[in-house]
Order: sequence, then C-alpha cells, then structure tokens
Amino acid sequence: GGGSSGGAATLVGLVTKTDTNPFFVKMKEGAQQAATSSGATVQSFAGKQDGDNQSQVDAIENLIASGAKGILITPSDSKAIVPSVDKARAAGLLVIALDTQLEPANAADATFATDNYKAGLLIGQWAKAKFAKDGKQAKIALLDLNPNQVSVDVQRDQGFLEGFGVDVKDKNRIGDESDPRIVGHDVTDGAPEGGRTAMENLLQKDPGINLVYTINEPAAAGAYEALKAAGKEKDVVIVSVDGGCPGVDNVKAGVIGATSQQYPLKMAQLGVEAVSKFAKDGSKPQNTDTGVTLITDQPAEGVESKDSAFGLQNCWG
Amino acid sequence: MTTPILQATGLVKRYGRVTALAGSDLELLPGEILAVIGDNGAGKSSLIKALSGAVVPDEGEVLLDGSPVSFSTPLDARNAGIETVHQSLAVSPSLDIAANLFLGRELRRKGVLGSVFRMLDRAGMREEARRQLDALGIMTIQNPGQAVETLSGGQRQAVAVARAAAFGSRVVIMDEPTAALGVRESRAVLDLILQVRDRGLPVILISHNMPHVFEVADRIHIQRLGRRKAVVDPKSVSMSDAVAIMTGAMEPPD
Amino acid sequence: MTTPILQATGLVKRYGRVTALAGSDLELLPGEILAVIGDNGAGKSSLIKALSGAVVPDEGEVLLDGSPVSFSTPLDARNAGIETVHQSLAVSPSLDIAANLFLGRELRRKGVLGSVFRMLDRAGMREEARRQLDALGIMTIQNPGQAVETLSGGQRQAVAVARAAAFGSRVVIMDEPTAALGVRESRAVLDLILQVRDRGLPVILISHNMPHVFEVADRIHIQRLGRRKAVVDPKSVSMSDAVAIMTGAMEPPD
Amino acid sequence: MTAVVEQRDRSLLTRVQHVLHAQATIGPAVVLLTSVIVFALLSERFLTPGNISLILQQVAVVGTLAVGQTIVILTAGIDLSCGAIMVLTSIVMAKVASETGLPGLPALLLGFLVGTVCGLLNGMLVTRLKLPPFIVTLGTLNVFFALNLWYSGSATIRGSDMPSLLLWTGQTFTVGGTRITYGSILLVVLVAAMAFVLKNTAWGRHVYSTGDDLEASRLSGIRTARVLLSVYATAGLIYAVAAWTLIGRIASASPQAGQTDNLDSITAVVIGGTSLFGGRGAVVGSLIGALIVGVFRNGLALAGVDVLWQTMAVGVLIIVAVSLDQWIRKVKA
Amino acid sequence: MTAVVEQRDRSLLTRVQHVLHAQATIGPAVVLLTSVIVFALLSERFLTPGNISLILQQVAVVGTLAVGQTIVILTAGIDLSCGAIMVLTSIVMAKVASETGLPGLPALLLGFLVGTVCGLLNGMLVTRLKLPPFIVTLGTLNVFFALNLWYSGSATIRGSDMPSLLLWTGQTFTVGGTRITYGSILLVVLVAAMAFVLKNTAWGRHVYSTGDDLEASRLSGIRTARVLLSVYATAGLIYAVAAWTLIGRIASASPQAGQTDNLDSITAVVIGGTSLFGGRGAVVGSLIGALIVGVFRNGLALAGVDVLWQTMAVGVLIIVAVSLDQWIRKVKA
Ligand SMILES: Nc1ncnc2c1ncn2[C@@H]1O[C@H](COP(=O)(O)OP(=O)(O)OP(=O)(O)O)[C@@H](O)[C@H]1O
Ligand SMILES: Nc1ncnc2c1ncn2[C@@H]1O[C@H](COP(=O)(O)OP(=O)(O)OP(=O)(O)O)[C@@H](O)[C@H]1O
Ligand SMILES: OC[C@H]1O[C@](O)(CO)[C@@H](O)[C@@H]1O
Ligand SMILES: [Mg+2]
Ligand SMILES: [Mg+2]
Repeated sequence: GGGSSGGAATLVGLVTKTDTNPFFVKMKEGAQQAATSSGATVQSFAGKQDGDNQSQVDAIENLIASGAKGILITPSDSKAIVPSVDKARAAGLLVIALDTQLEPANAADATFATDNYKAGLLIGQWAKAKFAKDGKQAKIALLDLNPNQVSVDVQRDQGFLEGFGVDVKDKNRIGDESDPRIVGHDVTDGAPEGGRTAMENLLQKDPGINLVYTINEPAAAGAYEALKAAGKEKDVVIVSVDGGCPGVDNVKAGVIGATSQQYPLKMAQLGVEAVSKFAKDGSKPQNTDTGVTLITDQPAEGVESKDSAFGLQNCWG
Repeated sequence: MTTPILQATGLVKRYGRVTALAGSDLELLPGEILAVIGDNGAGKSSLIKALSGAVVPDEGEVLLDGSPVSFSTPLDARNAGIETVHQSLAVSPSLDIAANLFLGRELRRKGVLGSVFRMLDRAGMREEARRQLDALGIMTIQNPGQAVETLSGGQRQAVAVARAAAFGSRVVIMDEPTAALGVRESRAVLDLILQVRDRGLPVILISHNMPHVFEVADRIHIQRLGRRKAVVDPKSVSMSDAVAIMTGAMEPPD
Repeated sequence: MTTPILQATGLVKRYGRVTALAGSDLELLPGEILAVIGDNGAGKSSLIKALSGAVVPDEGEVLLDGSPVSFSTPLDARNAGIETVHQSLAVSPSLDIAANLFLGRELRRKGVLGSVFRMLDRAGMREEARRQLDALGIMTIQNPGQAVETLSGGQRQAVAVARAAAFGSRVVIMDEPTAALGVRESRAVLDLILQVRDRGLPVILISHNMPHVFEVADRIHIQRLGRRKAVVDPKSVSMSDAVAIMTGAMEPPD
Repeated sequence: MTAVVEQRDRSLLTRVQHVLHAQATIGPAVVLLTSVIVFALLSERFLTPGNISLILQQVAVVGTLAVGQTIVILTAGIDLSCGAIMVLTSIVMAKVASETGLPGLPALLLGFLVGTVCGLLNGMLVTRLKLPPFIVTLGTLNVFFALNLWYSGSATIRGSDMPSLLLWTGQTFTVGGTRITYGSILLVVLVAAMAFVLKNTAWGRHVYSTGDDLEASRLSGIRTARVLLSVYATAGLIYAVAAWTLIGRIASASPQAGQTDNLDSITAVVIGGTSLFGGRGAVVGSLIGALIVGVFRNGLALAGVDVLWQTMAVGVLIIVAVSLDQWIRKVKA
Repeated sequence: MTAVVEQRDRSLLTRVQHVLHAQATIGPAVVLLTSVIVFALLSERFLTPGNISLILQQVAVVGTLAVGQTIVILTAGIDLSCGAIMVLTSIVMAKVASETGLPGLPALLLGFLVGTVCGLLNGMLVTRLKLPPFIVTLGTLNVFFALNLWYSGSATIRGSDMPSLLLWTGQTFTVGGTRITYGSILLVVLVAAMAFVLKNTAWGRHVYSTGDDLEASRLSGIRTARVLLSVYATAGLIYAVAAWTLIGRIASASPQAGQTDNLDSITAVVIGGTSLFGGRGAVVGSLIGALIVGVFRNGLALAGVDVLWQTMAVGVLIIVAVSLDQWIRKVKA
C-alpha cells in the first residue's frame, strides 16, 4: 500500500466480506492487476466473518480519512451498510458495490455484479429439467448464507426455487415457502464447515434428500463431505454458484451437478478502472452485469449452458 | 443474676456431613471478657460466626439483651452493635487503612455533595482513622492512606482489631487475634482487649494461648465436639485442668 | 568448633523498596534445634525462604556442610536434603494426603509399567504414607486417600509437618508450625520436633511462642530489622531478656 | 511491627518505574501517547482533527461497552454477554419504534430497561447460583443472542424507519471545523460519571472491595450480593447505551452486529490496566485502552498496512501493554 | 484434632447427591444420559447407529480441542487461542504438502511441530512474563490468526491437492453397518490416553497440583514453570491433532475455519465439570461435555427446532449443567 502522499496515485479501497473466501481473494488480485496498469493504489479491508458489518463500517471511514477516491465494496449486510456508504458518497467518493447489491441498489453509484437472481434461476431450471428427465421426485435442501436475508442470499435462493418451479411467495424473503418438496433451509456462513454441519442437520431431518442448493462453492464442498460421510454422495445432486476452478473441477468430477459461474476478477478490474476514470474526469459509471454462465457436463433441454472445459478456461482461484 | 448481653442456646450448624455445632450454648455477661477455648475443630469459629451473622445456624436461638435476634448477614449483627475480628482477617488488601476502617459505613460529605452526589468524605475519614489509631495506641502507622496490602500480617491484624474496637457498641468478638503476632504485638492486642473491657464493652476472645487466656479472661468457655463442655473461672481452675477438660481427659467440675 | 551443617552469611533480600533481609547471618549446628525469634516483619520467613530455595537472595552466601550452594528453586534445596514447612502451608487442597506427602517425589510402579508407562505406584504410596503417619504418631488419620481440603487447619498443618519430618535427610525447617494449632496439637508438633532432633537431624524452628521456644531450643537466633541481632543460650538467658533483645529494649550480652 | 528499612533506588529504570507507578492509568496513557506520536510521524493525515474525531467515533461503541465491562471486571467478574445484550437492546429499541410507532424516548427507555434486566439476570445467576461469571455469561450470551435473532426475525432495521432520537448518537456537531458525534460525547460523559462514582461514593468503594476479596467484604458488613447485582444491572444499562451509540453509528439496527465486541471490550479493559482478578483498575484506563486499539487500527490503515498486520499488532499490543503495566505495578508503594 | 461428629442424612435428595458425588464425572454423565433418553423419545431416528456416529463426527473437532483446553484449564489457565492454533496448523500442513509436494507424514509432523511451538509460546509468555493466561491467549489469538492469513494468502487449500494422509481423519470404516470416521476414533483414543496420563503419572498429578495452588506446588518442589510450559505445549500439539481432524472433516484447509471453536471448546470443558479455577476436573468430562452439546444440537435439529432455539438451548444447558455439577460437589466427602 501507500497513498500517504497527496496527489500521486489514486487510492482505491476494496472492502470484501471476508479475507478467506477464494472469491474475494481473486477480487483482490483483480483489483491489484488493474491498479498496476492504471497507476492506482489499492488498499483492501475485510470483515472478520461473513456478516460482519462493523468492520466494513470502520473500513469505509478509514478509507475516507485516507483520502481514497473510491470504494469497491461487497457488503456483508446489504442494508446496514447503506448509511456508511451515504457518508462516503457525501464525502465525494465513488462507491461501487461488487458482487452483492446494496438495498436499495441505488445507494451505490453503481453495481458491478453477477445477476444473482439469474445465477439462481439457471441452476434451478437445470435441476428442474434433470429431475423431470430422470422422473424423480425432488426432495430439496437449501443451504443459505446467514439468517440476515442479505440481497445476494435472497436473490440466489429465490431464483433457484423459481427456476425449479416452486411458489416462492414473498420474493424478498427466504423460507416462507410451503412446498412439500422442500425439506428445509439451513445457514452455512458461506464456508465449508458451515456447509457440512448444515447438510448433516438437514439429512437428519430427512435422509431422502436428493437435491441440494448451496449459496456458494465453499458451502457446497462442505455439504459434499457430509453426504460422503453418510454414504449418500451418489444419490444426491448438488447445485451451486461461483464457478471457481475447484468448483468446476467438481462439476467435472460429478460432485456438483451444475454451477453458475461468476467473474470476480472482472468485477474488481472494472471497479478499479471506474474509480481511476472518476478520479480523472469525475465521470460516474453505469451498473454492469458482469455476466453469469451455467457450467455443467449434463446439459439440459432449454437451459443454455457450457461444459466444464469452458468452465476451466474461464474459472478463477 | 444479670441478663447476659449476648446469649446462644442450642446452636446447630452442619456442613455437609460434618456437624460443626451440635447444640452449643454461650453466655456473655455485661462488661466481661469471656475466653473461648477448645481443640482445633471444636467449633469455636463456627460458634462466633453464628453470633456475628457470618453464618446462619441450622437450629438454635441467639438472644441480644434478652430478646431473640436473627442475623442473616454480618451487617445485621454489626448494626446491632456486634463487631467481630474473624480468624481469616476480613480486610480488603487494595483499599487503604482508612477505607478499611470505614468499610461499609463510609462517611459522606456534608450538604448536597453528600446527599445528592453521595460523595465520600475522604478527608474526614482519614482524620478520624488517624484519631482512632492514635487513641488505641496500638501502632504507629505513618499514613492512614496506605494500602493494606503493603502492611505486614501483624499490621493487618492490628487494623482489623482497631476497627472492631473502634466501632463495637455492644459486643466485640475476636477470633484468635494474636495467632500470627509477635510477642510485642500480642501484648498490644491484649492491652487493647483490656482497654475495651474497661470502656464497659464485653469481649469474646478465642485463643489457643493459655497464658493469654488466663491473664485476661473473666470466665472461660470450654468448647468440645461442637458443644459447650463447661464454663470455668480462671481464678479457681488451673491451666492444666482447663486443658484437660478441653481435651476430654477430665470431666468438668460441677 | 564443629562446622555448621547449614550456614548463611550476609544475606540480603529486597522487595521493591522494602529490605526484608539486610545482611543476615545464620548458623545451624549438627543435631541441634535452633529457634529463630523476632518481631513481625523482622525477616524470619525471608531468611528461611532464602535457605530453602523459595526465594533467591540478592546478596550473600549459603553454605551446606561448609561448601557453598545456590538454590534457585525449592526443589534444589529439597534435593540437597532440606525440607521446609512454610508459614503458608504448601499443600495442594484437592489432592489426597498420600499424594501431598509424595508431591514432587512420587513413587513409580516396578517394571515396564513404571519405566515405560511411567505409572504411579498409588498403593505403595498410600501404604508408605500410612506407615509414616503412624510412625510419627502425630495423628489418627483414617485414610491417607482423603483429600486435604476436607481436613481441618490443624490437620493440614500436621500433614505438612509430617512430610518434612519424613523426608528431611539433612535439615528440617519449620516456620511457625504451631501458630494455628490447639494446645494438644501444638504439643504433638513439639514432640515431633524433638523426635526429629533425636534422629540426629537438625531443626530450625521459627515461633512466636516463647514457652515453646524455651522448651525445645538448643540455641536461639534473635532476628531484628533484617539482621541477626544475637544468638543466645536458652539455659542462660531469661525469656524476658530474649524478648527485650528482640524488641530492641536491651542490647545483647556479649 | 518492625519499621521497614528503606533505601534509595539508584537505577534510572527503577526511578522511571516509580514515577509511573504513582498514577494508576499512566501506563496505558504512555502507550497511547507514544503510539499517537509514532503514527503522527508516519502519516501527516493522522493528527488532523477529522481523523481524531473519526477514531473517537470508531471506539465509541466498544468504549461504551468497556465502561460496563470495567465495573464487572472490577468485581473479579467477566462479561462475555455484553455484545449480545447490546445487539438485543438495539433491536428492541429499533423494532419497537419502527413497528409499533412508539416515539423515540419511550423506545429508548424500553431498550434501557431491557439492557438492565439482562444485566440483572446475569447478576442473579452469579449471586444466587454462585456460578463463575465466565460461565454465567457464556450461557446468557447464547440466550440473549438467540432472543435477538428471534425477536428481530433476523432482519436488519433501517435507520430511515426509526425515530430520529435513536439516531441522535450518530449526529454530528462542529467544533472548530471538526465534526464530533454525540455518541463520542456520550462515551466521554459516561466515563467521567463512572470514574466519579467509583472514586467518590461508597458504592464505588464497595465495588472495589467486593472484587478484591468477596468474603472479606461480606464479613466487613458489605452486602456483596447486592453490590454484584447492582454492578451487573448497571453494566446492562450501559450496554443499552452502547446499543444507542451503535444504532447511531451504523444508522440501522442489525441482529448480526456486535459479535466480536465481547472480546474487544475485554481487550480495551485489559490494555487499560484493570486486573482480571478484580479490585484494581480504573474506568479511564479502559477508555484509554479502547483508544489505543482504535489508534493502532486507524494509524496502520492510514499507513496503508494490511488488516492482517493490524490484527497482529493488536495481539502484540495486548501482551506488551499489559506486561508494561505489570512492570510498572511491581513497585510496591 | 477433634473427631468429627457424623450423622446420617435423612433426605432422599441429599442421598442422591452423595451417590453422585462419589464419581467426579457422573454429573455430566447424568446430563448426557438424560438428554439422550429425552431425544430418543422425541424422535425415533435419534438413537440409530448412523445418527450416533454423526454426532461423534460433529463433536470430533471441538472435542479434540477440548482435550487440550482441559489440561490448560486444570492448571487454572484458559486458552482463547486454541482455534487459531488449529487453523494455523491445518493451513501449514495442507499448504506445505500441496505446494512443495512434501509427503503426508512429514507435512503432518511439521503441523504437529508448529502447533507445539505455538503452545510453547503461550506457555513461555505465561511463565516468563507472568501474565494471566486469558490475556496471553487473547493476544496470541490475534497473532496466530494473522499468521494464518498471511501464510495462507487467505486462500483455501482443497483436499484434492493434499496427500491422502491429511484427509485420513475424514475417511470412514464400517462397523455393523455404521460408518465411523477415523477422526472420531482419534478423539476417543486421545481422551483415553490423556485420562490415563493425568491419573497415573507424576506429570498428571503435578498438573492438578499446579492448578490447585501454584505457589504451594512450587514450594513443594514441583517445577511449576516446567509443568505449565509442558501443558501449553502439549495442548498446542493436541490442537494440531484437531487440525488434522478438521482437514478430514471439511476435506480442505480453510483459513477462516474454527473461529467460534475457542468458546465452544471452553463450553465443553465447563459443562464437563472441570473447574475454571483449576485443579479439579477430568478430561473424560470434557468429552462428555462436547457430546452433550452435540446431542442437543443434533436432537433439536432432528426435532425440527430452529437453529435459533438450539443456540438458546446451549446457553441454558451451560448454566443448568454447571449448576447441577456444583450442587453435586457441594457435599464434602
Ligand atoms: N465452611 C466449612 N465447610 C465445611 N466444613 C467446615 C466449614 N467450616 C468449618 N467446618 C468444619 O467444622 C468443624 C468446626 O470448625 P471450626 O472452624 O468452627 O473449628 P474451630 O474450633 O474454630 O477450630 P480452629 O481452632 O482450628 O480454628 C471442623 O471440622 C471444620 O472442618
Ligand atoms: N513477597 C513480598 N513482597 C513484598 N514484601 C515482602 C514480601 N515478603 C516479605 N515482605 C516484607 O519483608 C519484610 C520481612 O517479612 P518476613 O515475612 O520475612 O517477616 P517475618 O519475620 O517472617 O514476620 P512474621 O513474624 O509476621 O511472619 C516485611 O516488611 C514484609 O512485609
Ligand atoms: O457468502 C456469499 C458470497 O460467496 C460468494 O458466492 C463467493 O463464494 C459471493 O459471490 C457471495 O457474496
Ligand atoms: Mg477457628
Ligand atoms: Mg514469617
């Protein structure tokens, strides 16, 4: 880092949910790369765990104090962070939400993210087609993020269910469905440990589970271990979101049925470039959908997808 | 016969399977020094704990000036004018001497500072502490603002004794106040006990030191196996007889 | 003159601003009971702590059988055959009596169980403890498997004393071993001290109890203000003179 | 009692130690001052009024919690549930106001009540069941956190749905061009008031004495159970004040907040020189302790140091600051 | 010493209390048994071999940590850094093996070494600086966590990149149709070995005695500093074993794992009847304590109870279990 001398390099702040999810590690890399080419400096911060809002608040303030020109943030609590974002914008900083929308979305100057609803929808549609083809009755477990109803969590979960043809009732709320095919929801903190325990708990509730939705690939990896320990890994279809290299490997190995690939590097690169541009001429960027691709080796009728070979070429981390 | 100022009848106190007091009586007459002697574990401390509210007896009655009282906390006993020096000195090491002397009965400032802001009268307490310590002549403490933890064991003992002597208005109880003290320091405490008695205040003194007991006691209560075995007159019973009764080697004269 | 078995010269020990030992000497002759007396805070405990490795003196020298030793832990002193009963009883309340007796020198099982698995010989230690306690005749403890925390203060004292007496091979040191004890229990400890001496082991006894000191001591070391003020013979000096020297009221005879 | 042999110290180090010893909170104060100077040299942005005000804002929540934590620790207790009480009360204040339309003041007072009751529960478990405070609060931490999730339905409540009084602590006023939040002021006032009470009232003395030696205090006629109850209840009330500051700070009430604040508040107290064994310490020290951590985090961030090294620095800081403090205290008066 | 007046107890309750008192870990065992019976009645799926094996798997990591935590707490210490040591060592094992291609065994041993060194560092700070263990480990917790972030580059290492030995603890074998992980077996073996050592060796006795009264033990000729050092180092080694179990459990090494495991391991120890004041307790109790928590979480989940209420239940459990245990202990032999 640096950015102590006024005027030289443009200081860009990157505030991620955690320090440890490969997805955010990749973001940091992307930001760093873009910074080197556009002559900016990146300073990054992270919460202590997914859901840690306070550390992000402190990070924003410290960045304002450091004289940053803009902040790229993946909000841990998409609602609670808004007032701090307002503060940053009022201080003249450009704030771009990466990966996860703020609530309301227009609280940020722009959002560079996956269309998370679509990411969910794709895996839902794929699963629906697969189960229809196999003629199986689904018993669904949903491994969500945390109890906080964060935008990314709600969008993916509800997208998946709608894709699968479940009546989601309130589209802004996880868990208010009454479809008998749903065995239950549990939270994972988007991490392997949480994924495993949540999977174990839901399996206890109903050992007949055969379709598992996971908020992200770290959670999916944990869920898979639980299934394996229970000897059920062969009978269950896992779908996920992320498309990181390990995840795509898992698709290839048949561990994950399908995953919606995201592009974190792109989010961060675009973010840094946008801040650099803003620092030069004051122009503000537009919202950007960084794209999502369904990766599976078992393509389904009517759902556009690419295979794991494509996935591996485009994966991160 | 004069009514005892403090009287206990049939006190019972059990700790789990151990019965520390098995129906113990006690009588303290006005203006006397009553020594309590007995083997280790005879229930001496348990007895005076029951009298001073430190423990609540399982059975039995305590009478103060002839009327039944029931102390559920040490504060109750203290409010009734009974001051106690416990075997395990009850002082607060990190507080200073004056604070310890006034612990639980702090003086407040005059006026609104005291009544509204509840401010302590630190200067007043120090001065008063200084006065008390001087009056008792028990030791030459340089500075009542000194923390008790910086005092030697003997000096701490002295603070505890001074507190009891200064505030006792009905009864002063001392549980082995000289056990850890040197010859000179023990002497000072014995003198203090006599001084307190001379002020008209009765004293209960627990001690294993027979010469001390026989020197100052007006009567000797002999505790054995959780009961009062006998009360003897030090002028008419010899030291060795008292010890023999205490250890069960001899039956008390009747 | 015989070489002292244990000797200290010019010991200095400071605690922050306080000088507990200001150049203290000590000499313990073979087979004798040396009493150490002095006011509270005179530095008696500090002196024997320096001799037993409990504290490391800032200056001065300790000689065992004429050769200099330097104990940096209590274990060093113990390994040299010096056993100590400290004023603050060094027992482990949650362990049983046998475990306390053998603390730090546990017996191991015979064979591989002991050498490879390092298993304790619990039965052996209990039996040995039973034997030691019986031999000392100091008390009738029902069961060496009883936790020390269930014993009365006096009984704990006895365990500590028994340990020192049982394991001391060169010197036994006792810091106020009877302070908390009743008449009978004190008697037993005094008898034990004499018994240890009769086994040929020299004893250092710290006590505030002058009758006890004059009864058992062969020589009396008088400590004052962190220094050895005098060593007197209890047969030729009176109790009151010893106290006078101790308190500074009288200069020692030379 | 033999007079004690005094002696003049020769070494400079020992002399420094003595000077420092005279004033209890001087150890932490020295650490704070040193770190401020170092960071000021590292970055010219550090000592600007804006940044100072920022640090004050950032420590406001943990600092306020630390005031309550201090009195608990002074009684030889510890409160692992402080963060959970704070979050629960913040949710109660915010949700009651936003859903039932209760005006700000009663909502605030209700929150204060809830905090006090939570603290009282801790105190009752400590005094009645005679359980170690660590265990009691380890238990109630889970209970309060679960209540919070249940009552909030896990949903964040936005500032825009609340009466403005609840957000007042986040409002700023300007002094000499520097914006200061009312929350920071609240903290300073609270510290001053608590320091006054601890030092100048019988209650304060009894808090110290109870922590110093519970049984001795009881035998001296102090109603120790009552002292402990009042301490835990007061701490609960203070955590509710922290909840108010928290709402103002993030302009919302989030059921997920405050999860690391338990250890953070203990860290502040400990760096501030209060002994975990009770009976020794001062609330001003805890404020300084919170400021030290805040200064480090902020200063390192300004110097462009990664969060990772900030975490490391806090760890080292705890050990160094407490060692230093212990070294200073080693001199017996 | 006056003989003590004994008396026969009349009340049934007191008699029950006495029977329970005879065996130290019987309090926790009763709680465990009761909860197992209740949950078995609530759900017929609870007592199936598969579910029992699952509970064992779920408690394996925290249970292993609790073994190390127990010996630390027996010395009147506490270890807040256990989770951080575990994560750091898991990263070291996994990263060294996946990046340098070091085979499984040396990688594992290297991890054990790192864990031991971390523990040793704690022990040295506790014995040399004479700081309270709470403060030391509060500090090192941050240090180890930062080291972990730094060394891992914050990246998760996947199981497929590791030698299979590191994943062995997650492998299962089948006994009578039930799958059991080697990690669970490792835990049981570890508990048995530690229980043996604590009970039957001089070292074990010195651990108890040091925790009971440090100064008394030192004066009795125990090298207390050495005992403490060995305890913290052994605990560090055990946390490294927990790291192995953790890798097997999540089939990866994640730098963000184990963040709540500090308090969870303390919870297990405390529910298991070991006193936070040191000197009293047993490692078998801690295993039972971990199982109690596991049984509750699993049983409530089976009964379809929300996580929220599971959290609440754990809170209540801590307080009830420890109270019960204290009530049983109140009878003096
Ligand atoms: N808090 C307690 N818990 C359990 N047992 C106790 C407790 N207090 C006293 N006892 C037991 O009660 C009996 C009487 O004890 P007490 O302290 O009254 O004796 P004492 O006559 O004062 O002895 P000493 O001369 O040693 O002070 C002893 O057996 C003692 O162990
Ligand atoms: N650990 C310590 N820290 C500070 N001061 C100490 C310490 N130990 C002893 N002192 C001081 O050193 C001096 C000598 O103490 P010491 O215990 O040796 O006296 P003593 O002769 O054994 O007294 P007593 O008869 O009361 O046992 C006293 O002023 C005491 O307060
Ligand atoms: O925990 C949820 C987070 O995890 C990710 O899927 C990356 O693994 C992010 O896109 C999302 O914000
Ligand atoms: Mg007694
Ligand atoms: Mg002494």
